Amino acid sequence: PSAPRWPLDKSEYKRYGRQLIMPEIGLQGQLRLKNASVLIVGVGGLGCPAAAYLVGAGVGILGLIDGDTVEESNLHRQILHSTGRVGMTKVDSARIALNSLNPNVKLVAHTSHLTPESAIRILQLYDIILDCTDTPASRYLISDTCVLLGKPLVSASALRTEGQLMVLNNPPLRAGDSRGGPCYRCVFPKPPPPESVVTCGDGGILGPVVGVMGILQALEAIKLLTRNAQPPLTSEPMLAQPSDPPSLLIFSAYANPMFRSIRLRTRKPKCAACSAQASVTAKALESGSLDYVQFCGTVNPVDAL
Amino acid sequence: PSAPRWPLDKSEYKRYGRQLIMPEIGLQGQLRLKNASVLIVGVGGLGCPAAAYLVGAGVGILGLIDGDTVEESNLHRQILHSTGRVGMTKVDSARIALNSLNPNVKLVAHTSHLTPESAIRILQLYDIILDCTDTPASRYLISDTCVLLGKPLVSASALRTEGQLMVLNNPPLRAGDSRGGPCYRCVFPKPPPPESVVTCGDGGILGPVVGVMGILQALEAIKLLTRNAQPPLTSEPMLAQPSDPPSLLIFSAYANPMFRSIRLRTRKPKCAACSAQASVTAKALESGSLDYVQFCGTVNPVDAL
Amino acid sequence: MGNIKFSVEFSGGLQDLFGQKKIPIPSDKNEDQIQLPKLLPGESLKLKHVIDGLAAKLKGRNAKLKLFVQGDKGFYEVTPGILVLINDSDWELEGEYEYEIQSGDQVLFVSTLHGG
Amino acid sequence: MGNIKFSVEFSGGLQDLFGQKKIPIPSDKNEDQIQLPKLLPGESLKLKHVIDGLAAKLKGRNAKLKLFVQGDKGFYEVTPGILVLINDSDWELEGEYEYEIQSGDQVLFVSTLHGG
Ligand SMILES: [Zn+2]
Ligand SMILES: [Zn+2]
Repeated sequence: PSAPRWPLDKSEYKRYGRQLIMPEIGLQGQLRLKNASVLIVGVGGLGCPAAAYLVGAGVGILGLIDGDTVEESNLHRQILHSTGRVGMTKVDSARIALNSLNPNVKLVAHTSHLTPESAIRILQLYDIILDCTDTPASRYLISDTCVLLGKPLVSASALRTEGQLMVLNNPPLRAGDSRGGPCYRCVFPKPPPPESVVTCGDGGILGPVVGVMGILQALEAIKLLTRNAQPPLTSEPMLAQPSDPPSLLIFSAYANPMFRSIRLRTRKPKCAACSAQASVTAKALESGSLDYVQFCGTVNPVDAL
Repeated sequence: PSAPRWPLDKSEYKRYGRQLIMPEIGLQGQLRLKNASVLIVGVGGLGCPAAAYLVGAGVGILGLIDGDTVEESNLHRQILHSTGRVGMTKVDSARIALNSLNPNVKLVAHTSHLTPESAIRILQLYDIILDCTDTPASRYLISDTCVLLGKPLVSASALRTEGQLMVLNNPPLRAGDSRGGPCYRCVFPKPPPPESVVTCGDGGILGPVVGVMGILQALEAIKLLTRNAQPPLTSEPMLAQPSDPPSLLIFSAYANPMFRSIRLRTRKPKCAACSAQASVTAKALESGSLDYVQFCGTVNPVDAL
Repeated sequence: MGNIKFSVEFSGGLQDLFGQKKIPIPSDKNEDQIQLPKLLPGESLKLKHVIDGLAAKLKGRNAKLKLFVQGDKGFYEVTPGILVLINDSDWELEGEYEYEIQSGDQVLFVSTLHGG
Repeated sequence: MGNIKFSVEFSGGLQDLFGQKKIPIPSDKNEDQIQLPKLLPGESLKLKHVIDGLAAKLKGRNAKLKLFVQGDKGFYEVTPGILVLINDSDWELEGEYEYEIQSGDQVLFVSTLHGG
């Protein structure tokens, strides 16, 4: 979005006052948030808290993608939903909660799972993407699409008592530019063997573990959107300041210390998605010739791409 | 609470299934949660997410203390409240949200601020206390009362882009027992000069920062309540396993790494609250002779003890 | 192997494979000992030797072994989806299999998580 | 002070007092240099000297100075509400003011936060 020229209205100063007064946000940062659109893919244990804090902070547009409906077994960790809304689509349930928290945010519903055919069309509408999904196939699809579209990706995952967080494709430079941030394929060139993939349904998940990871995704998105908000706006806000070096945050609820930061590699020179010799192209994606489910293999049918 | 003997009902297996199947919780851990009562002091930026995840996890009784009403400037971070409930007491607003998330949890409302006169009477009803308040005076009062009552205390705070978390009085042994965990006075024997105390109103606060700290409080409470849930229950669940060494978790949203764990001291041999020569007694507290507001001094009137 | 002391840690579910989060090498416990090659004077211990030693502990339990290492091109390759970190840095920054273990090193194997 | 190199860090709002989060000592930048006493051979640099040096940088700005140190009993005392950490441990475990700075040490001053 281009640089905004209008100030906030009075109720916005009131609502956002506590973050506006911080030098890290300021009026320019708040306007950046207001003019930003963020997409949350997966409105589950990660997506619920991520959405709540992004809506609280006043992003202009929040997109929500999920094809599932609310189940009772979701409620211990998916705090936007409620017992009375079991059976409703997760997207609609979340919209009710988010709209009552902050009616100023425009919520956009996408009530089916992301597919290779729909990914570019949907993701291109947003400035930043949050991967809050729960299968390897969806993680590769989202990352590939973010690289093709030049969008930064905030990716998190959680299982049992552990969580992981990465900011990928940041800065989101074109494929082949080694100054761009690594993508999911740079870090994990090959998918894990399907028998090693444990879902939250199989392995279990502690609510606050996935909750912490989801909130940290909202935080990283806010940091990305408000970077350089204090200096005069430039036409390339994502590039004006050097990005943090790529890192992986590992959370382990029963370890001591609980958090650990790992330095990650830069872009992989032969990455299939973000290198000069990338084989993942928009055409291949939209034609359906990239079969992510087959690429990742299946033991059980993948139920949440 | 004594060891439970009845199992869960069918809908509870469904609702809590994803945490029940983990060895860290298990059926015994879920029963521990169901038989536990937790008090949240302060239903603001910390208390909202802490309450949501404790209610999601299925604690039996959740107490909520706060004397404030919901304001629009709270909503960017206090995600249990809503625009339509501005003006309602925070406790009542939170009860509506929490009850719709999980109607199985008994919610107990305390709609006035904690005072030295009421502290023992209220805190003694609960197994674990979460300090989610925002002034030094309330932090000393809550810690002193936890020491007097032998309750573990999960204390967090946040300001601007930073947060801090400590589990205090853990294990909660009687004053003078050096094997007990340190209390707030052990770590901070003297209150800070009032002019150094910055509130979220003055200094600002980023929503996800306080959100992360609040969720981590819920996590620490769940860990404490379900400790030793796998071995046979004993009459002293809090003591059966060695506690983690006392530590302070420091979160700084714009630092790299964002999290840092610090080893804290053990109990202070001359602590005014938890040592053999403690001057803080139940009698002094209930008679009102301990003036926490005066002890901490004031620049502006303290508006949220 | 001289006096090299280092540690191997597991996260993201791999701790279940080896029964614990952290193994000091050499270990106090006999059952945690891993087999490392006898080195000639001047020869150095490499990360691939450590991986071989860890894999040997999973021998006979093929389903588990495959979750840690795969293939057999002279030496094992770490299963896709596992990040290897040396002193909190991605091993791609450090030389991967050929990295020479130093005393005090912390080697961490993290399995990527997919839940959400 | 010989070849001792260490760092001083600030958190919890104290970074605003000194204008930055981390000061290496000795520093590359002139304006970040802190005054440390000339030590005799065999004499060691103590944490109290570092605190004096940091306090000296706030001289003349009394309101700020009081947020960092108070009193005047021969040397400054750190203002209540500030935790001092040496290599991620509470300084009460390490000898407080009399702690002898070692090369590589990280000294962290954390102001306690009260917001919620
Ligand atoms: Zn790549
Ligand atoms: Zn004490």
